[in-house]
Amino acid sequence: MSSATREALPQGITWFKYAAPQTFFPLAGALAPWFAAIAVVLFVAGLYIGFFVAPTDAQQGEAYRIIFIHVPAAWMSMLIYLVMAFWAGVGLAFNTRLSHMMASALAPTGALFTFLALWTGALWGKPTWGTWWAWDARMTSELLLLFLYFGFMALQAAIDDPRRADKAGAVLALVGVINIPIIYFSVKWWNTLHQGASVSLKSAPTMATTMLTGMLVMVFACWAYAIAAALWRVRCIILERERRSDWVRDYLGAGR
Amino acid sequence: MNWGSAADFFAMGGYGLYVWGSYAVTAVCIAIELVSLARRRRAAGGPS
Amino acid sequence: MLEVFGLGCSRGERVLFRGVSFKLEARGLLHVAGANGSGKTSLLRILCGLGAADAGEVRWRGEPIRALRESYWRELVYMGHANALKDDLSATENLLLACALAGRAATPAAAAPALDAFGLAACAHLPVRALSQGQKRRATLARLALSMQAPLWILDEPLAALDVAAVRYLEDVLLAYADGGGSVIFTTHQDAAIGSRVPQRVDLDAAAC
Amino acid sequence: MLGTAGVMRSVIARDLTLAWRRKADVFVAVLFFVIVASLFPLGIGPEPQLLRAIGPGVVWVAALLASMLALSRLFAADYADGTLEQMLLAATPLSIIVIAKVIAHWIAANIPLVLIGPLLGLQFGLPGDALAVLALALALGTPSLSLIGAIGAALTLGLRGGGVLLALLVLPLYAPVLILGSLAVEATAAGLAAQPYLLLLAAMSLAALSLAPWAIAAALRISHE
Repeated sequence: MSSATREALPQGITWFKYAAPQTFFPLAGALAPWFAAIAVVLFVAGLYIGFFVAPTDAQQGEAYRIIFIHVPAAWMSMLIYLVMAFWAGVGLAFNTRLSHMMASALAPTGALFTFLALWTGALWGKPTWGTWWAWDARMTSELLLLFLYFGFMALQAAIDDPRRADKAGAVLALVGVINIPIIYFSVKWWNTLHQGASVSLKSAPTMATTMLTGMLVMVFACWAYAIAAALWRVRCIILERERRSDWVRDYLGAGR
Repeated sequence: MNWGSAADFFAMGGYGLYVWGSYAVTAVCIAIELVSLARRRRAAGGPS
Repeated sequence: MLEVFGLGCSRGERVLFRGVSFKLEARGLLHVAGANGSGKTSLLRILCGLGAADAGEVRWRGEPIRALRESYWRELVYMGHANALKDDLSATENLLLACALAGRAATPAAAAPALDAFGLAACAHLPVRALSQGQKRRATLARLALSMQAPLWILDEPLAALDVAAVRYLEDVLLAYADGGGSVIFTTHQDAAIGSRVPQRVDLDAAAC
Repeated sequence: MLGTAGVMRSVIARDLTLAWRRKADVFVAVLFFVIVASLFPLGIGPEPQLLRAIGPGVVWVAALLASMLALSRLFAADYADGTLEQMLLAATPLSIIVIAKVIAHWIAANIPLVLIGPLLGLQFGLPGDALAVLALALALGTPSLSLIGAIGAALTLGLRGGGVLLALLVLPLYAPVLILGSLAVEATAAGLAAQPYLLLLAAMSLAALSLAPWAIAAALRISHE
């Protein structure tokens, strides 16, 4: 944060204090294990409900149990891109490096969930329609979202200067987030016009309550996991970026 | 409890390959991410 | 009037300079000195609003240039190391475009004397790629003749690749411009005296760390 | 004082003069378009029924790729010789200059594709009205290709491996234009109305015209920091 902006801010706002990587680093270190613990607990609970409490589905038999990971992964892939774009916007608006670091920290986890959504979608599609890839509207948008994630990560990897990489990635993330609804709707029209509405991955057969709770628990589990992973990764990014600074040297020296 | 025996559980009504395929890959991916994070943390924290 | 407070800049992990402050009044000449790689070009780019500084602020007529943007750039002429010339266009076409970008309408008739003054009368209509390095530099500098009313010139190595006659002529232009109320910031490796005047000086080697 | 229109006019004139003096680049992009479109029948076979079915999609994909290849001419040369830096320091807002440059690039790079497109449509046996809609769809769709592509070009300025990286950044964002453009032509070939798709293409190009210049200008400033 350039000194000029800090003076310009009224002293009342102290949460800007956490915008400095140095003060956020220990906070992230403290929070991450908690979120990881919550994730483990929720995963176990969600899987238990999904496999042992939720009944067998009338039409799809046992294959539908894939939704307990497919739907959360799909939602997370979308949510993480939105959060990434939010941090990118904040980073550009307030010129805070930490927000950019947060966006870069989220990207790999978002790409991971997008890949999982595609993988589990294909494995779910095979028993229900007989083909691994049925060019369903949601799956096709998910594939394009995966390309957007790879584009963001590839752009940041291609730029050496961290400051430029942050800002360039941020612009791309914002352009991407504006295009996601456009991509989704054009793929939806494309799907319905070509194949008619017959083949579309319905989110799930009429959901028994236990199925729904199982899925929601899994969503929160993925959510907690994503936060933990992002916080750990942002700590790595902070250490890599601030390697020269004294506080990192002391921390590494002491924390050996 | 839905499953008579462990065998039923793994057979998953004949869809075992797909259901366990999904969950196994999920577990593997999460493990890969955690390992890469740990390795990156060690590299970042190593001799600067 | 340009004011600079505590400018700091780093390239990657190498800190180039810190705490650079100075004031440049109208009619002022400022020589930015420093060894190669001391950040002279980075400082000039920050002063233009192209580069981003780690710390400090640049104010033009009391307003931070970050806020002024176009109204600051309208009053600024910046010349970097690179000759901002398109090889496929002629010296005249390049000059007319430079004036258009600066918001001043210029006609070929107005461009001709500027190019003549810099000894390019004969090759004004040749594509620039046919010119020598010295001629290209003079084609870039010809723009100065048409920017006499811009209050601030920031020139990176203006005297490089010029022959003796061109150097003397450029010094006369700078002196005439300064006397007319303009202020100039420049870098050079030759001696910094412009004609008889000894310019203000900012030494980046001293500000390095 | 030269108004914004005057500056835009001189930037467009400058870029078109440069494109005119480097005509070879324009032909290369058009030839690429023709070659890519002509390869598909070799791979798929000459069976007219099948070619008519894939025609619109193939021509559109080839047009997309040709348009993307031309993007490198937009900023790269100006970045190399320092003229782009002067544009960042111009008296007129950078987004205005960027719009002028994209208009000039659209005229020099994409209009040839719009003219050649129907010719390639003939190769795929598309009927007359489908060819007319193809040209119209290309004309309405290529502005957003240029605008979105310009964002990618500005972001990847001066990066090694910029070409492939540009494709990775930009092609997913081209998907809606590709979908609607092909649908418009297929609808006409099937005797249905193509108007809704053409209107959507036009709407996307207008939206891109209003939003993209900000992003392009921001990306250019970031690349010069």
